[in-house]
Amino acid sequence: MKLPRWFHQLGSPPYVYRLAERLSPWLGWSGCLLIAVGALWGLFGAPPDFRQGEVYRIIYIHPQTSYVGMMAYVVMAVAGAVGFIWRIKLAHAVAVSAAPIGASFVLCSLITGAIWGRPTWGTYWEWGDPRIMSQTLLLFLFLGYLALRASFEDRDKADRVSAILAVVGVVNIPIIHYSVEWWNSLHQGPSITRLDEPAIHASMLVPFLIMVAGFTFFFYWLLLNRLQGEIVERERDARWVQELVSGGRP
Amino acid sequence: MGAFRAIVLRDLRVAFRRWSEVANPFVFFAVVVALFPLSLSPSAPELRSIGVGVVWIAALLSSLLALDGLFRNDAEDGSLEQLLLSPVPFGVTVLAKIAAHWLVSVLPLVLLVPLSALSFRLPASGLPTLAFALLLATPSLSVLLALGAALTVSLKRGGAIIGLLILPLAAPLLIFGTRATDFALHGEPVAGPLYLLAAMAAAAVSLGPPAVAAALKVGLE
Amino acid sequence: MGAFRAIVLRDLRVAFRRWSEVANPFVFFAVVVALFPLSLSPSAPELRSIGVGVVWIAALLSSLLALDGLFRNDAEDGSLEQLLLSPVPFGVTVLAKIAAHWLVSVLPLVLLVPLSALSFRLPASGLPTLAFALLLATPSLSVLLALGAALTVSLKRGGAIIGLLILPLAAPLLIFGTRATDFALHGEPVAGPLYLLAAMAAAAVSLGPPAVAAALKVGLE
Amino acid sequence: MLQTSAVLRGESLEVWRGERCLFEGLDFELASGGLAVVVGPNGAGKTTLLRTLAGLAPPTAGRATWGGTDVRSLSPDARGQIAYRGHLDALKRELTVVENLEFYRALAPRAAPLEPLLDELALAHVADVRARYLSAGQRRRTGLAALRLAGAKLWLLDEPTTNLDAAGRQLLADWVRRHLDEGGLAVIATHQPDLFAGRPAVVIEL
Amino acid sequence: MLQTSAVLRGESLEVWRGERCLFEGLDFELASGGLAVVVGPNGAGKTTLLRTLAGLAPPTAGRATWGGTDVRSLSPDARGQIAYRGHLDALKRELTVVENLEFYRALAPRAAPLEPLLDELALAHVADVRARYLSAGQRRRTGLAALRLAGAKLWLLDEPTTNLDAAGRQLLADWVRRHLDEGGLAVIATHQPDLFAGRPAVVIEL
Ligand code: HEM
Ligand SMILES: Nc1ncnc2c1ncn2[C@@H]1O[C@H](COP(=O)(O)OP(=O)(O)OP(=O)(O)O)[C@@H](O)[C@H]1O
Ligand SMILES: Nc1ncnc2c1ncn2[C@@H]1O[C@H](COP(=O)(O)OP(=O)(O)OP(=O)(O)O)[C@@H](O)[C@H]1O
Ligand SMILES: [Mg+2]
Ligand SMILES: [Mg+2]
Repeated sequence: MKLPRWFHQLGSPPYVYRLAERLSPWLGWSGCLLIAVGALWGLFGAPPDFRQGEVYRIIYIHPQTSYVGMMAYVVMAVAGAVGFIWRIKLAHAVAVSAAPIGASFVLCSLITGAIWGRPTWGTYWEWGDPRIMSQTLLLFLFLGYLALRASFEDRDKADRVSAILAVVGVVNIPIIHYSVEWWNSLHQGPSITRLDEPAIHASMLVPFLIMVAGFTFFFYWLLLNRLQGEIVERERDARWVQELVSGGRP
Repeated sequence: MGAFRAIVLRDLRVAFRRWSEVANPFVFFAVVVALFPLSLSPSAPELRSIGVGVVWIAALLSSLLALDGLFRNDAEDGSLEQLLLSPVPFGVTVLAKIAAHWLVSVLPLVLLVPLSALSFRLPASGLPTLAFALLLATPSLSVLLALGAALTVSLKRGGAIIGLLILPLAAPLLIFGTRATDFALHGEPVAGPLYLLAAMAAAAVSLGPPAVAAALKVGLE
Repeated sequence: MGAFRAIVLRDLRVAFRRWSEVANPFVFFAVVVALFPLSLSPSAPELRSIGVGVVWIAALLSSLLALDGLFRNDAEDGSLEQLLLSPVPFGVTVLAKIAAHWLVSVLPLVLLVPLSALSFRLPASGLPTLAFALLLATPSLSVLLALGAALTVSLKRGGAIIGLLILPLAAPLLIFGTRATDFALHGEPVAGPLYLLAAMAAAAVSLGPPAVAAALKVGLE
Repeated sequence: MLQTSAVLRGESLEVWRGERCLFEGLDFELASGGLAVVVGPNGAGKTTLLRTLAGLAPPTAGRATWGGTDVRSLSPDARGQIAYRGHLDALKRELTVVENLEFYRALAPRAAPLEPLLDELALAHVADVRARYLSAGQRRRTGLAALRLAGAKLWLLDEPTTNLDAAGRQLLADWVRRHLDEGGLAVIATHQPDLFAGRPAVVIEL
Repeated sequence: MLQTSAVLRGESLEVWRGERCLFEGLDFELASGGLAVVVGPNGAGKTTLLRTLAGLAPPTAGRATWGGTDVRSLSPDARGQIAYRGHLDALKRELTVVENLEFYRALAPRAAPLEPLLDELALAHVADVRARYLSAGQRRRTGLAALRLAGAKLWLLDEPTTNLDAAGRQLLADWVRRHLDEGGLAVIATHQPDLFAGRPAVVIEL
């Protein structure tokens, strides 16, 4: 299969390392900025919800963490697939870096959700609620992925085996998303991610979306940082890394 | 096709020669299903409402028990290498082994359904659906478990980690299966979830083997 | 005693080759527990009523999962012969291996009791009893299963058959265990069943190992 | 070259294990009727090399080709031309000798008849004994029977003489000679190269 | 006789397997410093005999005694004087070479130090590699190290040269010689008896 040049460039560790080095500050700062703006706007700018009052403002944290958690899994799976098919070690590096971050975001989603559940559903946790369960299983998938990696000592093997698991696990993502429609869940249906016009007022929607963007940038910032570490770890014998640690530029 | 038959037959033979291990999962299933009611303060309606779920989980877990030797035995005595090198497409081999595993250690569970119904006082009306749903769900389950076994084939006994990897993926099966059965018990139409299970089975059986084969190849290196 | 420690440590090492693997039983248990509510129509009282049973089944399951390799691995790689021929009394060896199995497969569950109780909304009052009952019942369970494993290691048909009967023998343990916990949950006196469990444990741990050792010797011939 | 279909070639093969390089820049070519003997101390990499040639493990660098195509991506029937026998006997301990061999016959494209083989290998009297009860040498002999059944063109044998008695070793040597005379190829890793000293051979020293 | 403590005796040993009698009326006596070489074609019963002498399997008739007492009913420390190494290496694949050997040291009554052994066996560079990654010969060498660690008086070795390279076989032969010189006993089943031809030996032909 013929691949474009940039694709091969993306296979070269030093190139990607430098790329990451250049991108990550932009991502980091813009992410923080967006989050700050979105948070302030959401907490003070946006009007209180006529039903939930002030509690609803968790909507500026919870969905975002949830989205990003799911996105992180997709990133991991896609990277894994690319690495497996074209035997690109770097893709595997991306997948590995994404896993713990994604897990943490999913955890945040669970926690914020639980906190939100107390006032709205009258319970922190509801076993058997499909949305909660499917999201929890997503967390388990991340953990399983990490556990599987941990039990191989040959990294190359670990890469390719865990990639297969990641790809298969993708089926869970649509289940999470549609769980609220397929089963009668306590969780409300899609109010923002709806194809027709969103069921929430613009004054709430804008900060919501700002937060989404902010969290997404934030995620990729973390990803790039971990990726850099992972690359150095994997290439520690390579000359450019030696130069790097000895102060030189790759 | 001849190879497919040969592999299935071989695995069946091996299984029946070491049947004491093969039988263990069923004993586990029986014990769970028989004992569970005892662990409750018995009251028929409640029993019934949880019975379905327990049967499904017992089925899931006991097939997990049956699984460990699926590929590891062949890997350790070297015959998996030979299968990989043989002119038979490896996907076919994998499918054959999964089929054998399903025949030996999953299919019989369906036969134990009446027993379970008995111990949970399920109305007879639900049984056919329960059995049918199990029939539809278990192939996908076998494929999933096979995947877990393949992922861990180069490790020591898989056991817990396989469960850790696969049970999350198996959850949908569990959900739809129990729903179908619940519907049946309450006389509602069951077509919906059953179709879903069938679809999953089709997907698993068609997409699964290549993934399993890939995992095994990596594992054998 | 040095030998005892050496054997236990070795088996633990094999089970948890890497420290990360120590986490597996816990996560696995969490997954299993998570499955139950998934398969039930959720409502608090029911959950509570099954919670106890679930914990006990999880205990049984994970012992069975860890059990698979208990003696067969050693028998197949020849190290069981070496242990049998070593100056260490074989009964001690067996006891050490059983102890290791218990540490690997059951202890984690006891530590997880609070979690499971939480997820099933069991009243805190029941927890100590649940944990205590598990601590009392599971050693006997391990011994029983070890006996089953030893018998199935034997190449002789008879052994295999008896091996099958072992699992059902575990039933009384589970029953008394759940009893005790139920009593505790309903504030009734729990001494009775607990004493019974303790007695069984004493009997199993004292009488079990010689039996297991004998079975293994026959199996290795 | 002519008839590339039956040529095994190693092209600057290199394999690392752990931190150690087992071999690198390994080039060789084996044509129809050719024999290669792999020698070297324990842990030198003989088994690894054979597994690489069989396509079981990818080399760190370089490639091995059979009939011009990489051994990792052979067509099914091209794979059918290669037979690999390693340290393991690949027998199901629960099955009898005959059951085991019948299985491998079912997998082979053009299978040879069984009985004469069993007689030749002095396995006839244990034909219906389960593999688990066989002696080490009998197990090895059964493995060799499976090798013959595969009717492959290229034999990759890893210490085939292990556990064999004098007669068995002699028989094996004869087989190899005949196989080569019939235009077959053989790569043999062994600690007793003299057994195959009979004819010119590529010696791969690791 | 004097010092019966170190005498291995087979008294009209007879063993049946399946329908076949592997050997019967087998009598022999081995005193301190004595070597017995067991030879015979594949499936003759060498392994069975060694397992019988080790007390792992009961003979159909007759009995084997060590220091006058039946090998099936030895006291623990009498058992500690006997070391058996069969076709299997008795290594845990998940454990490293050192971990495996340390374990066997912990079982042995009077254990020898480890490092010199590893050097002698050329295992030092794989000391921390898991047994599953070892080459066949390295595994066998580790098994031999365990044999030495046991510090036993009677060695029962079943084809100890399997998978060993020339150097390894030589080393083993030296070990046996030294062991015998130090008053030890050895019963060795092998297909290469010439390796131990150095000294007078009871040859048990099966
Ligand atoms: C532990 C409990 C909870 C979990 C695991 C959870 C999980 C999720 C997930 C995975 C999403 C993303 C859905 C998708 O992308 O399709 C989401 C979105 C959302 N959640 Fe939750 N949630 C929980 C509790 C709550 C509660 C209590 C509320 C408020 C009553 C809530 C309100 C929302 C809203 C408004 C969204 C955005 C809906 C949309 O996608 O348009 N969640 N939650
Ligand atoms: N993960 C690993 N870490 C370190 N060393 C390894 C690893 N895997 C394999 N090795 C080494 O690679 C070598 C494998 O060699 P191989 O099995 O091919 O030897 P061989 O030539 O077949 O030896 P033998 O004659 O004993 O069969 C061994 O030295 C082994 O120690
Ligand atoms: N259950 C059984 N039924 C039939 N034959 C059996 C049975 N168990 C063992 N045998 C036979 O007993 C013999 C065992 O011999 P043993 O393993 O001692 O041979 P050996 O001399 O060690 O051979 P090798 O040199 O190959 O190791 C074999 O011929 C085997 O076929
Ligand atoms: Mg080798
Ligand atoms: Mg033998």
